[in-house]
Amino acid sequence: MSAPSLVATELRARIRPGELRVANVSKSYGDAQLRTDVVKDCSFTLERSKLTVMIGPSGCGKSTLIRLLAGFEKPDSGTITLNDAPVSGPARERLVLFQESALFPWMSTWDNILYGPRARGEMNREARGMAEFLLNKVGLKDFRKKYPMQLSGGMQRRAELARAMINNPAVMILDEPFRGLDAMTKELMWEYYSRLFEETRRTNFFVTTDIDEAIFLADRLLIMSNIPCHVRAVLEIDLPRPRTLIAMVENDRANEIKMQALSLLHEEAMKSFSRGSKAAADFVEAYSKRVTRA
Amino acid sequence: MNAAALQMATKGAIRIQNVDKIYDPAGAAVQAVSDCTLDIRAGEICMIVGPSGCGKTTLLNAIAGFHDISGGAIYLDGEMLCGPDRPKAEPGPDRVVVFQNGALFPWKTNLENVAFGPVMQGKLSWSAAAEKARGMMADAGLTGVEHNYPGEISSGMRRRVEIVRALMNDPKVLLLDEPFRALDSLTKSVMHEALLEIYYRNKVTIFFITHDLEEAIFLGHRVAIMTTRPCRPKKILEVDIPHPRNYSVLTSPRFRALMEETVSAVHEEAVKAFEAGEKEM
Amino acid sequence: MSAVAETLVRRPPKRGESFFKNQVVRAIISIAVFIAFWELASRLNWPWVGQAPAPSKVLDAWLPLLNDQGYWYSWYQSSRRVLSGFIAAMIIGIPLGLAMATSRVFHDITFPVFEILRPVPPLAWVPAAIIFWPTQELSIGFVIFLGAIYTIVLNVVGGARSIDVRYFQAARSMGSSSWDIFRRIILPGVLPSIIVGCEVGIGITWNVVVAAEMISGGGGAIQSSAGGGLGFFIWNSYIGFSYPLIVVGMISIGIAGWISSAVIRRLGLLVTPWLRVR
Amino acid sequence: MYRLGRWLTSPTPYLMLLGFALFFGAWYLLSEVFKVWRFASLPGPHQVLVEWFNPNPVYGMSLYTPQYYMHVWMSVRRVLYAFVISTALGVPFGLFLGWSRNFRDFTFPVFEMLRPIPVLAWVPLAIVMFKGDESPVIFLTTLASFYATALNTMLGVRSIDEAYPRAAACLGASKWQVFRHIIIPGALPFIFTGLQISVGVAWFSLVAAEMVSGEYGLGYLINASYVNVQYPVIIIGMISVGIVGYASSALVRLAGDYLMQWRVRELALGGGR
Repeated sequence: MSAPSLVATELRARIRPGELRVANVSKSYGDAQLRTDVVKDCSFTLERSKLTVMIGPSGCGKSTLIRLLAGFEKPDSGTITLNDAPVSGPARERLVLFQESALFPWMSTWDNILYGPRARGEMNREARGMAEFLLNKVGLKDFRKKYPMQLSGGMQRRAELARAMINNPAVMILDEPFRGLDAMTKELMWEYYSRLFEETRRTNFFVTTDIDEAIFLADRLLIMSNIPCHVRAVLEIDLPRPRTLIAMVENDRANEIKMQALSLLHEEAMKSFSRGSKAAADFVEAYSKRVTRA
Repeated sequence: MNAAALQMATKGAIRIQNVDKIYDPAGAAVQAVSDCTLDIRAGEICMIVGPSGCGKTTLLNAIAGFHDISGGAIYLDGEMLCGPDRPKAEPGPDRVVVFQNGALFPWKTNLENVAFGPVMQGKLSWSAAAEKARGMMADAGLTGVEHNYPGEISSGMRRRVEIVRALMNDPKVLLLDEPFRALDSLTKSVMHEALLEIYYRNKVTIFFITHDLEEAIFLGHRVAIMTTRPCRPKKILEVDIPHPRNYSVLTSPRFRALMEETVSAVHEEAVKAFEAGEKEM
Repeated sequence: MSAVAETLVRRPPKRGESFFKNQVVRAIISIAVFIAFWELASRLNWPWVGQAPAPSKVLDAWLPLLNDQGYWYSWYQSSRRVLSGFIAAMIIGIPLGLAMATSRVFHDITFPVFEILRPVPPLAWVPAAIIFWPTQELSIGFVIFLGAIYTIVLNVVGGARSIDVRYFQAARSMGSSSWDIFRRIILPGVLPSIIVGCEVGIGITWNVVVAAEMISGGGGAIQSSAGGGLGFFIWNSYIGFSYPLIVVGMISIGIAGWISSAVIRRLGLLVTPWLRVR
Repeated sequence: MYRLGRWLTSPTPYLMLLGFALFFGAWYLLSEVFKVWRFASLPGPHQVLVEWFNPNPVYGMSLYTPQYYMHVWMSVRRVLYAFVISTALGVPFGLFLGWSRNFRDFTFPVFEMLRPIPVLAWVPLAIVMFKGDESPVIFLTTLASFYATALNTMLGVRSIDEAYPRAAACLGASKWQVFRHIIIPGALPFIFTGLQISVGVAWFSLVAAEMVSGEYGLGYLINASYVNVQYPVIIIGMISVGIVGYASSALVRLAGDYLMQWRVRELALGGGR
């Protein structure tokens, strides 16, 4: 088994961060009179080696966009290209981490991590060395034989990250992965995940409804309109890395960006509020109280 | 709510004295709470913060009377709830619990839920209780959903109905077990505002368990930081920001200083739990 | 740590007064009371329950049977029929259920026919089975097969449907071929439901085998006495007016049924270790 | 209406018809046209339908003859009796099984000891215990339904989230008020699952019981028409049992939806919580 450091440099050398471009993509569901446009000519670019975060009110079509990027569904119009090659179906280049864990409950952590190589018939000593390295990296060394049910929420997420990284995807897509965790574990995962990103510099696309999470993690912040969703604004987050919780709390620039993003989100929520969506109603009420008092 | 107003509120003082709790599932004795002593003043919002699975909920269940304690005693306004000779307290409308995943009865309409307490205790007739319930629901901004079922309204509104249901019994203490955990962060801020408004109107003591430090400091008069399992108070933080509070507090320097102090205090405990892979109890 | 030691002492002693709270003791008491009541009722010849032979008589009738060849032969006959019908139902039912779950078109064609046949109780098929199948054994086997097939297919289809779509998406993204997905996602995902289906199915087959054997012994549709088996044993005892043997037969089938369910549950836990470690 | 429209445009109904056509077509060809192997002795669908809808049927049993309805009514009546008795006994018994540990500890062992005994093994004993031919059949059908109802009601009570009775206790409800306002409504969804199973099991046992010892009823009809070599009537009997069985469980489902409005509206909203 090659020494861990060797594997680390070898792993990092093989990373090919991809650039994913979305050009006026639209997608709608239902037929004839009940047709609802979920995504309407939406364009943005996931720049290479950047952590792009997408934030928008809940129910605005973010998950649909994720399914389009991952290749589970086809857009009605517009194109999605990865390094200028059109995206056809699900593939190892674009791997998704879902909101609820998708670890296979009937496989041990070790078998889960090695699922990709084994499925593609690339099961060899090198893949096992890689899995060993990643298992230590995510701190689950002595949980190798455990089933997902025996791991805590935070540990399941880390195991899933390892399962994705072993396939060396060009783009990592995460759909509100830390939503189910309690506030404390969530903040620890923010720190852990951004350190992991800084080490691998792989292109990451992170979707959330939590403004603090978005600002803590993002290089670029896409603020989405309400349904049908398209990019409303792009904010560059020029905060220094590596980022820590304590540093973020008293960083003025961070609070400034937070207020800017909130006002954009508020406008979007007002539109859908007039159209009577439950989630938006809660958001508008919360926001109006916060802004009027601040 | 300055200090004078606090004295004015006479009921709802909880005294927790060297309480221990030992579970013994299949013989493996697990110590959830060890020698925990904590005094909660009448009419105060006391936040209980600590890593997941450290026994906070066990403490709440003991006060509410859902299960017994293995040692020590708990008093409410001087009167013993549970102690050496009576290990299990009697659940009652003076200490109402709001549960983490909600416990509105899905088969009763919101109005029937809110009016449930007084009607069950025979204090009010159905029509009188319904009248009072409509009034209290209006105050909490819940007009129009009285005849819906809990399954038909948003999670934020469900939370408010549950709190109003608790307050219908004018309890001495509200026991909240991470009530806003399942909400996304912006709905959470709605609930903070709503809870404070209700608190200012009803002067009830609040025993609030949470993981969210910002929530703890923003709402609490005092924040008790608990150790990992077995839980006992490690540090008590006085939040000397005057009430009534609003969101401008979040950016004030005093708030940030308190936040920093709490984060570092809790951090060691959380990392210990994170490393040990504590599965949530 | 003295606090902990001190509290341990004060905890109520385990043995002492909680003896009667212990579940096993209470179970023994309740069964003993039931048997005593049955004995009393039968002795005093009360209506209904009293008419059934007293447990003491049943025991007396049972003991000599234990080394009687014929008695164990009927166990063998019934179990052979149950197993053959049940295994046939598994061999055909599981693939049928999986095919229905995986291919939409196959489901839309076969499931409606399956649904209109399901309300017809398996035993209503006995006469038709006798007409159709050449031998006695095949007819009973077919009816037992019918008894189990519905539960197995429904559980397989339900189980496959309940597998979270995220697992398929994750597997496909990591480069799994559809055969790979079938083998490593669908099969393990459906396994717990298959086991539930088998447990319920085997219970029904015992019900069916008893009736089929009784009908064969009872001068009903199935004439010849090729019956044998516990159902026939019970019916024979009834015709021979040896009522205690009826109860012996009933309890024997109860035990046989209980053993087969327990075996399937044990096999199930063996095959699904991830459920065991809850 | 919208869902019906969408259903008609999608391929499902046509595939369903194809499925039926294949099944009945094969049966018809094998039995009546080519008379293949053993199928020859079985009456074909055409023969059965002709007999069933024939004003004066060859074997005296069709939709127009009173005896047919008499058999159907006898079976339905027995299932009705069994269903009412098993529900009246099974639901309360199941509620107490789930609700009080003491009651469960003393009664559940006997219940579990008797459950593995196949219901149809009780036939001879039932005849011995209950003189006459009507009561043994009803006893058997009731016993079958009773197991299903009691067990599912107990599961229903056990499935209630622990927070609900605790919340009610906090709000000052007494033990009996918790039982009435929380345990019963909370267990209702499982109770109705149990009732649906119990109707199915009732028909399952009734037919067998009637075949062995009944005087009238569809089970008896099916068996007797075999003995008297009136084969088409066997199939008519089977189809009738199927239809009546399906109708009775559909009725139970409707009653369930009516009684549990809150679930219907919550499911319509896509799961509520």
